[in-house]
Amino acid sequence: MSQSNRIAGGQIDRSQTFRFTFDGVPYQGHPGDTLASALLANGVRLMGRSFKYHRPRGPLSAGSEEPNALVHLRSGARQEPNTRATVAELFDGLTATSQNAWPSVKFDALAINDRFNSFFTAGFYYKTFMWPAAFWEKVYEPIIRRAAGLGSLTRQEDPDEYDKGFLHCDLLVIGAGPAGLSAALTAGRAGARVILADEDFRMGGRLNMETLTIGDAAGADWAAGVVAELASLPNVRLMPRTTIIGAFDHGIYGAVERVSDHLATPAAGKPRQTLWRIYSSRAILAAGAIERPIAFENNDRPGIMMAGSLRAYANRWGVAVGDRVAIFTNNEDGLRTATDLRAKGVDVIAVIDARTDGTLLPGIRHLKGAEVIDSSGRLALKTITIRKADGKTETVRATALGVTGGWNPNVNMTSHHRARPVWDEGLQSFIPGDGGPPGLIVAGAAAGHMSTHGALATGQAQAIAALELLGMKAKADTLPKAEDAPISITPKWYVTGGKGRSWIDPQNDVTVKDVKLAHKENFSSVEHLKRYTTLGMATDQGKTGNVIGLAVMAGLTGQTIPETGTTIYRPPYTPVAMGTLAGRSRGKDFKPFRLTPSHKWAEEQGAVFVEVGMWLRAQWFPRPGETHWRQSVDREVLATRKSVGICDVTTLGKIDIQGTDAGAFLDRVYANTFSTLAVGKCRYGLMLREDGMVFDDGTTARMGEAEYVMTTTTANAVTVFRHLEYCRQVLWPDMDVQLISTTEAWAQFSVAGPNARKLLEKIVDQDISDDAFPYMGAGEITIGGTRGRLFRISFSGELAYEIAVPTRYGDALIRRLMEAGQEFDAIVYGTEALGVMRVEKGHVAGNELNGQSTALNMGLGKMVSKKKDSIGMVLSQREGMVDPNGYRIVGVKPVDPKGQLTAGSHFLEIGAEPVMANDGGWLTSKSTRRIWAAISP
Amino acid sequence: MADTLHALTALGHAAPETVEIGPYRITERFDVALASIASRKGRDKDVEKAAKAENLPLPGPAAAAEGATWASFWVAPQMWIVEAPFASHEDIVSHLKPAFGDAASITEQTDAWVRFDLAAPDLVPLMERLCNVDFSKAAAGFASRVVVEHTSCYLIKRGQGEVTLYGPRSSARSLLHALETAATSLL
Amino acid sequence: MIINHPILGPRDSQEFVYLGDASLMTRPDGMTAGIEEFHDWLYNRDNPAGLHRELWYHEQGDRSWLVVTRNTVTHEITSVELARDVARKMGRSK
Amino acid sequence: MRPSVGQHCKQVLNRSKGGAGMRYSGFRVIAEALTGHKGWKPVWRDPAPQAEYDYIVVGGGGHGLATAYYLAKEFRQARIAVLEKGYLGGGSVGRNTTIIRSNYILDGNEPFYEFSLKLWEGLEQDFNYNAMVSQRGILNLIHTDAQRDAFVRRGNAMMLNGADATLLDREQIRAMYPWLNFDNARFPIKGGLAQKRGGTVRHDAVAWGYARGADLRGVDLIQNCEVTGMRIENGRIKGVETTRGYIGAKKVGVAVAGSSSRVMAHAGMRLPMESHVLQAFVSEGLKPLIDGVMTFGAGHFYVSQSDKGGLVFGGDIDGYNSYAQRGNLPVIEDVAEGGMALMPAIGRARLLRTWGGIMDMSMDGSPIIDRTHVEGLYFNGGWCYGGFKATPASGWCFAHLMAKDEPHKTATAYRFDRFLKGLMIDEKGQGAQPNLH
Repeated sequence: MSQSNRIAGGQIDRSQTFRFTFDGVPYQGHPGDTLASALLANGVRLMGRSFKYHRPRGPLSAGSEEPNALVHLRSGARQEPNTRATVAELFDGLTATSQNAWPSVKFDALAINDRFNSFFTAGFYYKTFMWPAAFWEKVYEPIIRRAAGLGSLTRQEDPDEYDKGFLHCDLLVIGAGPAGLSAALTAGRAGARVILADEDFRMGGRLNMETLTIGDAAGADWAAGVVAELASLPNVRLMPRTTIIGAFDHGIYGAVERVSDHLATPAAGKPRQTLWRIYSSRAILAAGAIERPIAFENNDRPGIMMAGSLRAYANRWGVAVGDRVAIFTNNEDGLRTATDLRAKGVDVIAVIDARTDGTLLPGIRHLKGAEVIDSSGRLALKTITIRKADGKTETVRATALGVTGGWNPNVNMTSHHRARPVWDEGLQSFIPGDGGPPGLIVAGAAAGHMSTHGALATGQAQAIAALELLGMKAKADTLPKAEDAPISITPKWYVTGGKGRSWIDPQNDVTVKDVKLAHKENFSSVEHLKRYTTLGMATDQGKTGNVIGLAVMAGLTGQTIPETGTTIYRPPYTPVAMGTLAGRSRGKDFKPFRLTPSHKWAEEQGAVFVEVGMWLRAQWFPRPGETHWRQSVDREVLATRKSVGICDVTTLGKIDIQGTDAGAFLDRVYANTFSTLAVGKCRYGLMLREDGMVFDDGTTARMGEAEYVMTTTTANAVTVFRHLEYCRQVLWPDMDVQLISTTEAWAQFSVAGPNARKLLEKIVDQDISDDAFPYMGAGEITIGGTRGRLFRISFSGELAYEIAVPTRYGDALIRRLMEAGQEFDAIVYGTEALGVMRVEKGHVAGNELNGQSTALNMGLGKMVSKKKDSIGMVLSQREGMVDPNGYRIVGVKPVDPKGQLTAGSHFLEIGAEPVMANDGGWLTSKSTRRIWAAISP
Repeated sequence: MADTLHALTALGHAAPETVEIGPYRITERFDVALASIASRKGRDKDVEKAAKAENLPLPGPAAAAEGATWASFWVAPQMWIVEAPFASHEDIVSHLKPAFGDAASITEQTDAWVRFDLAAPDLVPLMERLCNVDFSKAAAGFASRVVVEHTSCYLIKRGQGEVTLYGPRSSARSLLHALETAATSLL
Repeated sequence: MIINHPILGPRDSQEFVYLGDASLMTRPDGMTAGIEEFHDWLYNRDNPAGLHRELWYHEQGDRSWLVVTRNTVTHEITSVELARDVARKMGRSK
Repeated sequence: MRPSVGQHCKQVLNRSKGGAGMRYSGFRVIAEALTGHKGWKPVWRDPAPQAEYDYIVVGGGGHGLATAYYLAKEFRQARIAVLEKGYLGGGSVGRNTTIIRSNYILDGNEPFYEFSLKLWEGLEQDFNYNAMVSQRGILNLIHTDAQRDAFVRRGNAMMLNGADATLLDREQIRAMYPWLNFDNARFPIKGGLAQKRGGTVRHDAVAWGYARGADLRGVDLIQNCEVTGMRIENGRIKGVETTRGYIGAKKVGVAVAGSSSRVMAHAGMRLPMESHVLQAFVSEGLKPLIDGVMTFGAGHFYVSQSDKGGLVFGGDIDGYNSYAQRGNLPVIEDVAEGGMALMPAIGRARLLRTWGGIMDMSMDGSPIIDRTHVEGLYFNGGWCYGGFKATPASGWCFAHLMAKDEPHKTATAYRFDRFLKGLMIDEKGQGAQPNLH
């Protein structure tokens, strides 16, 4: 059967045919189709199953508010669960499969749940499955979890790329229906920088789905004309296939552009989707309105859909959903569907009109004061039962039923800052209230102006108003003629009487009965109603059904709908792929790499690298024959102790501190004193946080009267710099101190071991004998004429230096050092050996500098000078922090060196019961021969 | 005296690289010496005078300026980074110190940064994807700190089709990778 | 959020690092003030629901510390000043 | 501490004052189903406030309701009211990511959270409500050696406090979740610390279960009743001014989380606390993918999967003071980046909804359960974003403090004056900066 339900007309390109499959069955469609329109054109109404009762489901709508027609789009690693067929753009070769059904969507075993629906009422699970306690995890929950969810992920890595970007504009127009087009045109012609975004792949909104005329053109053609003019304006950016997902603070909007979703696969290098952050001075929400149903028994069968959608499928896509169509309406708009369908030759068997007033449609069976009370058809609609004004019921054959209970202005985004919409009695709908996102104004149906003229007029007016606030003048061109029909609606939320179930939230299977039960159990506040029944928590977030639930609850409590209140919409407007939100920050690109100056050389040596923050550092350098890291590390340690070892320590933070107050400044930020440090010398410094805990440590050298170079730990380089800026700008704003980071400017190597000096003497041009360059000396030197710096400091050995050159010479320097070191069997060592040696030398590092230790804990209490004010000095003296019984970080030698201890081990007396009361402290870090531990006395 | 040390570019080669992707050209620059100049407290006037004498431009906030030998861009209140030809000014601080004396704090920055010059007929689409700057609206000579794929850079707009990007030297490869990926996505 | 930097104009708050209540600027003098005074200064907060003066650091920018006056209920920002200027106005010096 | 089911049934039936009392069971559900669900009663009454109570608990969130429940049930107190400015369970208990665990490292914390976990284990039978306490385990991933050292120390501390902890290596984790990013990670997974008794709980049901249990025991749960002032005479609390009039009380306990500073200001107190927004996220419903709870150790991302199939996940707080109950895009992106770095297979899963809650971020990341300078006025807060798991113990310990005027043995460290004395309980070692905890 090929497109049995395709009828004339529509905005599809019949000259081209797309082939696609659903559940393995091949079908045909055309460019311009959605998956839903193409399936309906092929007579397929059943597309999925509901969440709880596994009831058959077909499209309820023709848009992104769709709760029912959810499928797996594509297959393999690109399988996309819960994809709304109503917005999935058809492409040649598309494959889709139904979800939440086994073995098949036509016969679904779990439909058994539907038989037992009277047990599975709202919140039934809160009242049972409690005995015996252990059974929840073991028995009940596994069963529930197996049934959980709708679509599934394949667990394969998403092969597509995602991109991100930033856009800036004067005016963002959200939605390209008549109101949005009118607004964009007005602002565009005025020269404003405009972005017009619409989630659809064809701009025009409802104009593409109606037979309305604007001026003397068909609505769709008028829209196409406006889009063409906007495209010609350099100051206007058109963004079709782009959903504004959220209104965030200060005019920042999130937008998802579906760059490649209409293709089988993205072109090479191209993203599947792009997340745009749009910075707009003003924004106009022209998102239109969303039609809502009327609940009646068994109103959830495939073939029953919104009347406006039935019309849309006929007008835009040339599809007659059924051959015998009925309409159930409580408002004038429902009649349009009947008229349009009949004009297209579709057999409209009846219009069931809940209203008693108004004129009758000529030539159509138009039943006033009537309602649909039931339907039949296992997998799709077969008959509907009508209760006429006189109370008599009649069952008629129908393959499609269009239902409309009126239209809800699409206020979604106006509540993203948690403003609540307000009730409009005339519309019988919520419209935007105050307190919406600042700078966002609303136009057209989204604001409750439901006619085409109202849309055009308010779109233009709001654009003029928005630009005026930006100091721009836009002029009001005369508007083309368009329908301006008044609203005629009689409130009708659900059909009363009968014992069956009337669906409100068709995806989560929330029915009128569930709302009644919630009320009975006093879950009457809207928030309790939502949370207890799961109303509006499905993938459509209740865009169509929520208001009916509120109306039912209002009826039960005797309150009005506005008194009953409403839950609010939260971002995103429609669900967003995780990949899109992550962009390029995944895999190895999750965070950038920082490479040390000796990285290239280390790679050549076959070094094993380790992540240290964003840095990659050599952890150890395996030599041929070494099979275990311990062998390499032990060799590196022993060789360094015996002769000389070299290590790249560039990652340590370096901060250049200059100014006439530099010394006084250091006295304030360090617990110990630096103003007394002689030029050409360096000193170990201890830095506290204001709460008295140890913040950081390192050596700082005085290079000149007013010039210091501070060293920080690798981990704290950024936070220390931030802290110093805070001190100089905020705490002591008149101190003459200037700061700049030089971490990356210098390649720095530690040269440690008894032969360190001998080695350096070979390459340094100056005299660095003990007298010329004593312990803790610091100064400028040259290496073969290249400027460098030498510091005689050590964290890891007896005689040790740190030597630095401009980073570009770092690679050459390590090669020079290794070459010169050959006669001393110099080795290079990595972070692991560095750690071993610093522990054995008795220096604290990361594991001890954990932000929980005081200077006293570390045995450095005496370093905190009381003679001067310094950050953290006062609060470091609190009783709990000077407690002599507090733990101490001490070096420990195991009695039995063969005994293996891991860092993090706690100490217990031999034979003592393993409880906290007997805790003797823990091992903070370990070396191969000696450990560093926190001991409670 | 041992012979001099040989330099390596931030990307780890003896000579700088140029990458061409469609209309986009990304050029690593290795021939520029950099230093920061921060005026000492209350010495703004002296710094201004010294700069004039050196014919070294010190532009206002968010701006870059170019002179005969010297160019510079603003990085913070009373602080600039100055650019000079590396060949003649490798020891850039020794050139600046005599001119500014104790009126300014001067620090060598040459190797703290990797410099990429981006060129294309129109860089707007690329910049939209790289950083949060209203590039098309910015005037030539606009200079700003920006973040490119988690990497903190300085951006200088030389013209609609010409941009200088200074990024942390240690992240040179990651930064280039980000630039290449963005450019490729625009082909 | 967007912070209107007094020197650089509107900048995305992503470029900034947040510290907290601007009352932290009134650090007592460690040579005269004792533990009690330091404790109250460092630990206790008004934490208002409404206007809040707070410290932001333009780390991915010009490294200025700013005092931002922001409504903690609406997130509206009504004033932005250089913290150094504010500190001097408060009489802080060396 | 954990009454047997039988013993508890009696309590419910005997001590039921609410009148709404009815016992839930599978049989009841079936019986009701067969008779058209006509018999269900309101889960709680809507009483008007009385003139005076012995105990007023301010705050109808998880902690407040649990406090009232245990005051009535365990400490046999009466004339208790809970005052809630909005609807019951509308605060963090109704908007968190539902995780329970007791994997803390410091002595001041671990015994308390282990006490809480033990209460979770008997909770549903205790209050006869299925809150779906599900101990499917929590796994903290390790990405660096330093992290491993810290987690080993933590795991040992947990075991010394009677909690369970298991150190897993990379391959053991690969066996659990082979589809995580093992082969192309920027920060490779090196192992993990698991607590098998950790897991998740249906958050709303916790509030409703405690509310129902408290109501059954005669506690007045008063909604839409905001405290606007406190009547304090010569250093003693007399009662509270509310939007529904003055209500007298012998003792008042405040458990209002993010609103702590606002409410305690009525007693002239400034708290060591800031209110920050934390966002939480849920994906569209998916077939089972993740069994337990998992946290990424190299970024801000933690995740579990609900019994409905949604991935429930979160990350870091936005980082600025806020009472707005909504956040901004950067954190949403940051969390998604962490998620994709760890689980490249969720790229095509869709984020369905984001929301925000107000976190009472304390100065050391740990809570306060203490008396105040006002006699009869007690405070419970500073839970940061970890309050949900603490709900039962917090309620129990606060009830203990209010009823006996002395702290429960597992909550002795949660004092106001720990900052003055330098006895902070700083799990993260971040110091006096709330947004870093």
